Amino acid sequence: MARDAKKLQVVKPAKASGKKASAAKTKAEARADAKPQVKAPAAPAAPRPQPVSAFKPIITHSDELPLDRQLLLSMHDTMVKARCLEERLIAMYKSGHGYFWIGGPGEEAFNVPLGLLIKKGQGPAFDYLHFHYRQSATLLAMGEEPLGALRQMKNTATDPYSGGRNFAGHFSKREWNLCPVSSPIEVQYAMAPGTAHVQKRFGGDGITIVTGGDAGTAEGDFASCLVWSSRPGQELPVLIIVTNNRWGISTPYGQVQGVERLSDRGAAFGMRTKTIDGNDPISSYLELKEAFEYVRTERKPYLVEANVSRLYGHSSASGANLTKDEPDCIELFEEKLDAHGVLSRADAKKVHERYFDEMAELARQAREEPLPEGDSIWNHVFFGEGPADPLPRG
Amino acid sequence: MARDAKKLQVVKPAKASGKKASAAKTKAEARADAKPQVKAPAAPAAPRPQPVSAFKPIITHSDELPLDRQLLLSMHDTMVKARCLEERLIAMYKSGHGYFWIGGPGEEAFNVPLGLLIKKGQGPAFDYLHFHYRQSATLLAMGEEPLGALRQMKNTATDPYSGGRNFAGHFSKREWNLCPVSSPIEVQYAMAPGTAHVQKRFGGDGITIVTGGDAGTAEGDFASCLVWSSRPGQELPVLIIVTNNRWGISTPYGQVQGVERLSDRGAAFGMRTKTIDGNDPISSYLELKEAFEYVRTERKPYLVEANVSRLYGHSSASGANLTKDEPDCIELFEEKLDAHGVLSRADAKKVHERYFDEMAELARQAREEPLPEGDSIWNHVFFGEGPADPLPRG
Amino acid sequence: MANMAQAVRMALHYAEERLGVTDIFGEDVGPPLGGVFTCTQGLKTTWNSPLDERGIIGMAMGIAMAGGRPIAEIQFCDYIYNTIDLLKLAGNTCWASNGQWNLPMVVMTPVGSGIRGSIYHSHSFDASATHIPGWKIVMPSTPLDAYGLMLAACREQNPVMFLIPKALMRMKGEELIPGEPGEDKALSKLIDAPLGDRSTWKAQWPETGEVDIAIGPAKVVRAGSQVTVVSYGRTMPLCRKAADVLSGEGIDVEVIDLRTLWPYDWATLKASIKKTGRVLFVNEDTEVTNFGEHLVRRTTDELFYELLAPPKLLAGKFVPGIGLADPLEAASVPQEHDVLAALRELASLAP
Amino acid sequence: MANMAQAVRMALHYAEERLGVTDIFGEDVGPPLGGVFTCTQGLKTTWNSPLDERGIIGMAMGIAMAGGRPIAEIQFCDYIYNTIDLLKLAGNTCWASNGQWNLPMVVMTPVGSGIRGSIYHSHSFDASATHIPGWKIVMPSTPLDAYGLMLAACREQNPVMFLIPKALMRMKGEELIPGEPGEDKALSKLIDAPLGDRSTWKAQWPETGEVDIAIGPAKVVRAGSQVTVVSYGRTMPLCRKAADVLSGEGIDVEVIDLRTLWPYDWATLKASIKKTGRVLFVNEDTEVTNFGEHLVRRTTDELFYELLAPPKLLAGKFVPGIGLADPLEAASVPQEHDVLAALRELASLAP
Ligand SMILES: Cc1ncc(C[n+]2csc(CCOP(=O)(O)OP(=O)(O)O)c2C)c(N)n1
Ligand SMILES: Cc1ncc(C[n+]2csc(CCOP(=O)(O)OP(=O)(O)O)c2C)c(N)n1
Ligand SMILES: [Mg+2]
Ligand SMILES: [Mg+2]
Repeated sequence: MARDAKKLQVVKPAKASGKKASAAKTKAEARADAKPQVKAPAAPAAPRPQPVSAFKPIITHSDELPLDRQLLLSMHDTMVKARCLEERLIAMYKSGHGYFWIGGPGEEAFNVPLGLLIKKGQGPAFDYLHFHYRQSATLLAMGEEPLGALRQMKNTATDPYSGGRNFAGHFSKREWNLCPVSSPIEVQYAMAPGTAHVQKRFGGDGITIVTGGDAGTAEGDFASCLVWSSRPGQELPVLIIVTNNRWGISTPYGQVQGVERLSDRGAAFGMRTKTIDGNDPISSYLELKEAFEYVRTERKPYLVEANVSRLYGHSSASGANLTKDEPDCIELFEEKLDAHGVLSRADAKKVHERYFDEMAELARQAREEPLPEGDSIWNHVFFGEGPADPLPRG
Repeated sequence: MARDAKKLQVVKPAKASGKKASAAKTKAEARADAKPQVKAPAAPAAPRPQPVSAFKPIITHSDELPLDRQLLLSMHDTMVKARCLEERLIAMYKSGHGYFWIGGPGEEAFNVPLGLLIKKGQGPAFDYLHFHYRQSATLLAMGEEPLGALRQMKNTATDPYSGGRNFAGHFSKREWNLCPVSSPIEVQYAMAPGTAHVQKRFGGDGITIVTGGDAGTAEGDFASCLVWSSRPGQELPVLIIVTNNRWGISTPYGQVQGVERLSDRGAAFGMRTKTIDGNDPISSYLELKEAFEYVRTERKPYLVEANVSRLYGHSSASGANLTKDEPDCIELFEEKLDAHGVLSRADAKKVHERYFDEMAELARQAREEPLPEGDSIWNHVFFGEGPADPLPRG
Repeated sequence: MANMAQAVRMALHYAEERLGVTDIFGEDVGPPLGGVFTCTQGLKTTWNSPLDERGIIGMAMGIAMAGGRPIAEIQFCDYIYNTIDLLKLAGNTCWASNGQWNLPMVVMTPVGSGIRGSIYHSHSFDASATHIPGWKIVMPSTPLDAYGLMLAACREQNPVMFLIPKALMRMKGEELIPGEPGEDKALSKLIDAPLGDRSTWKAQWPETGEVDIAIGPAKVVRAGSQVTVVSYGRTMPLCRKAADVLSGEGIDVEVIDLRTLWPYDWATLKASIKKTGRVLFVNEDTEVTNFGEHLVRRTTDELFYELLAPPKLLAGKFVPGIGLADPLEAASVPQEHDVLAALRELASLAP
Repeated sequence: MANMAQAVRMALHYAEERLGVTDIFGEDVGPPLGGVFTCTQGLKTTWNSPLDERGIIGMAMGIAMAGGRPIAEIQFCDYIYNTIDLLKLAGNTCWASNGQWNLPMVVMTPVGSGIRGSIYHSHSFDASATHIPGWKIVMPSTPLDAYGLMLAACREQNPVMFLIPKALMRMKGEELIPGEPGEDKALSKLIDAPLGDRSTWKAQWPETGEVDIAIGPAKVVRAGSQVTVVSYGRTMPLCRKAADVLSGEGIDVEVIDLRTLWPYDWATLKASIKKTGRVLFVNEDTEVTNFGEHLVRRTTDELFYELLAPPKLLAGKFVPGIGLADPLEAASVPQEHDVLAALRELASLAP
């Protein structure tokens, strides 16, 4: 995580703010900066956890923001980058350069801090990731190049996640323990205890992170995850996340579920739970940090519900048009950064412009790349075996 | 329910105690008796229910028992009757007059009160029953004849529940809204909201009752039942019951589930919940009565966990032998009835002897009856259509 | 002319009004969306369910047990596979209770490829469904059949699986549904929900009537003498087109739309195969343990000595999914040229 | 000689010790019971899971993703039907990720009738399993094959479905597993958990070795020249017995144990059918959309002109369940007399 934060600080914020000082930082200084000074009290290790967060929410209107300036800038930078990527994907869809869009515009304030806190790598020593389809911002925060997402949108053979086989936003990257994002809702919650089980036995501080939406918690798999993560003496190091945008396609959350706070679902299982403000990257970062530290060190589950926005509707199936009815976490954050003299409106605008151009250019590149061949359907039916049609063709 | 209680009082206790006085009761008197004088305070209609019962547990060691004498006697009578039935089924299995046994010896103190409180009949005006395979005592308390269970054990064509097709304890009786007991664990929790949904629209005071074991709550269907029963404005009149014997076949509850009190699973859904002593028929009756009244009148769900014993192991697969490690609710009850001068040891013994003989006689009858014919497999593939093999036989 | 989505909608309206349908529900089935394919817009008894397919099927079973008449939608059949145990239970409840209980319920779900749905919006369900006893299974390929079969399904005493080919959802019919206005725009004005705010919108239902379409009978879509092709769903129109093309080549193909997969109309198939001596079965489900293989088996069982050529199956390739990129989908499930090639070869085989 | 439960147990022990198996789990799989059929008694890595089949399959997938080697048991295949979506996902994970991820996991589950299991302890799973791409599917009919196929499954890079015929669980083999003591009681003393308290019991594992049994090859159990019968699982011994009876009647039957259902050994089947010109496929799954129908289709596809009689399938009747009463079970799934009758008829058909 330090590695990522450093990378982000040395490179992007320098570009973003254009300030020599920060650009000139030595690696050592940068690394130091990477450790944010948390102003809020650490979570008490309550014996029997309460359904509500024991962690006091950050008062973000205090004069001094509780996170390091470089981290704030890098988070803003990545949030904007992710937004520009998603908006480019939507533009590609609307101009016929892709068949279907689904993604995470509106969740950047939560997804970027999440990505920064992930221990990236392959194998049980690192974090296993069972994501859903709205997390391009998390991948970018982990250091992923945006080109792959654009290629997947155009379903080219070069799509690094599925080779043109799967929908946009369906990432998969084994070198980072990023398990394939599945279209079926909630199945990732049934698999997550499995990777966490191996990590529990392996030791170390690698954990499993699983994410999904609010509507999906109605599936039994969400409950299965709670059951399997909390077996007595076998509690698993899994960070169970629900991003609550209060929608399931066209269905308002309150119309179909009577659970006031989804994080309460964990209480009966004796696990630590909290509901946080996913529209505020600062509070998200600090709340997630506390949860990550608990799961990494205690090797026990933690259920975090994050309230987020859905800014372009459910998917291209519902038009993928910007809504003004929901708070835009980037607008809110820029307001705050400006008010606290961290980043001016003008400089923020530059960040948007830069990434707009960058994504447009990358999209042009992706659009030119070839599609997979029909015969390639026989590739990877079985791992470690060559392509083969099992039945002869007349 | 009054009808059943009356029946039980006028007939069985009279037989049981042999007291002229009670035997001579008029129907009117009997009906009056049927309404037990509840000594405990009624449940407060708390706006937001707590996970734990708001209903004070009955102090059963008080001098006066909080239920009408005739009701106590009739409950005891049916509990013994049910035990004798189950023990006869086991005897049949062990002597080769059946292939598989599973049933409810040890749950009589809970299952009999449950049966007495059910509103018996066909259609949404009456209670719908989604039971599991340990509830012969509930059926007997509802007034069912024991012969059917013995026939099912011998898988005779006369088996009224499945015509010799299904295992013992797999009851089904449409005239009483008793849905077929299914071997697959927990699916009844997925169906129960459906009958309750119709009843909610129908009005009246008919409710849905669903029962299952503790281990089964790990299945997603248990969570589905909680979700579907508590939709805002669509809360359903369903009494959700878990009989917790702390076993799933050979697996101790505490080894695989971290939920301290299973009733807590309902808390997040804003439903009323409690855990009760299923080994005490008096407390079971009063706790269930409160829950039934709440669901009937409020038309909202109630989750009740009852702690019960498993006296003959899981099933014939595990030997079906009596264990001394778990409390026997009938022994405990008879101690209490004797101590309070309601029923002497000697009279209790007579009840056991009478039902022992009765069940032995009925078993002899069932054993002689013919099995279904092979050709009958084609009956009832489709409702309302004659038997037909869809494929011609060479 | 109504398209299939509109036809289903009109049938559901008729069923609400006259056949006692009490609940039409599923994910996003109620207002404002009225279903991801608009099949349930403007109806009286629709409601949005939690996102829980097991809960949806369980709810339908419970409603049916309590005397209601539910129509449950699984948004895409790709998401029905965690409910197979419940579907099996629905199919054996009458049998297991020795005839006591029946479940008059309809499960409708969009199936198949053809909308660039990638791995999880392209599944077929006919193979899995036909392996579950106790269900009646229908799959229309025209709006009129969809209308008629839905009415029949809503009168049925047993569980009915109503499979809707996604690719044909927007295809207009050639035959009028009795009562529908002949002119497209007119129908759309009446029963298609407007874009934007729908809070005050109400559908204006045309007075549609009964049709003579039952669960069971197949339909000879085109009479022919040399080769029989039997299909259903998305591949049905491909077979018709292919037959037209081949008639130009002097190959006379009889085209049969099975419509009901179970219990299916063997008499009509048998008569046709006896006549032509050559049969091709076409569907798009993956081809191993495929319902078309049952039909091939039935054919060899009963007509082996009358066949002029081996009975053939053209179905989806046995791959784990249908890829998003066009070349992948085209290579995975039957296209018109595949049907043409298969029929040409079958016609050319010497007895 | 070991019975099948003991053979599986010895294979799992070998796999724990030498093939890197990390977790053998499922309902009642761990101590004290060691599985409802005793297949997992005395092993090192067994544990009891919550009663949640979806959780079990999900856990296995996760363990495999993280580099473990899980063997998950579904207590009876009758209870696997709410996990089909997960099984499909396991089967398409490699394909959907374009070859990045593989899931080396084994799911083992008892299948079939023959223990008076009534409606929910008699299901077959071969038809459903063979319709799921991305899995290898095996089904032994002898203890030695069970031992060898389990070793092969534990070396496999892809998901393997290991189907164990319940009815054969206690049947002793005719061939020794290398290293097992020849004398029954001896083996039982070593590896069968005692009745009563098992808290201090430890299995004494014999040093069993490798066998030359791979996923794929079928086995010609009995050479014959006039009729080919292909089967697997419970019905396999019935076919062997029938062949012996028929040899007395001058009918020479070749008996093939398929053993691996996917990918199956077509070469061996093809050679036999070419030789005899007559083939009967026997399994006990319900016969509509049945894997045997795929084999019939494959046969007509490739060998139509070499057949002397129609390829036949003998399978379970298409009824919603297998009833408890003996006459019901006997009428529902193939018995020895059914196999005899089917073979006699097939042999008698004039070309
Ligand atoms: C098992 C399953 N059922 C249905 C769908 C169709 N579907 C895709 S997204 C979605 C809504 C998901 O809502 P939520 O879980 O809140 O996540 P969100 O999209 O709001 O982030 C539905 C119903 C699916 N993909 N998988
Ligand atoms: C879905 C399913 N999985 C597994 C089984 C096998 N099985 C039968 S009873 C049982 C244990 C049930 O335990 P619990 O739910 O606590 O009920 P109890 O028998 O203890 O009353 C199991 C695993 C089953 N019948 N259904
Ligand atoms: Mg949502
Ligand atoms: Mg239990």
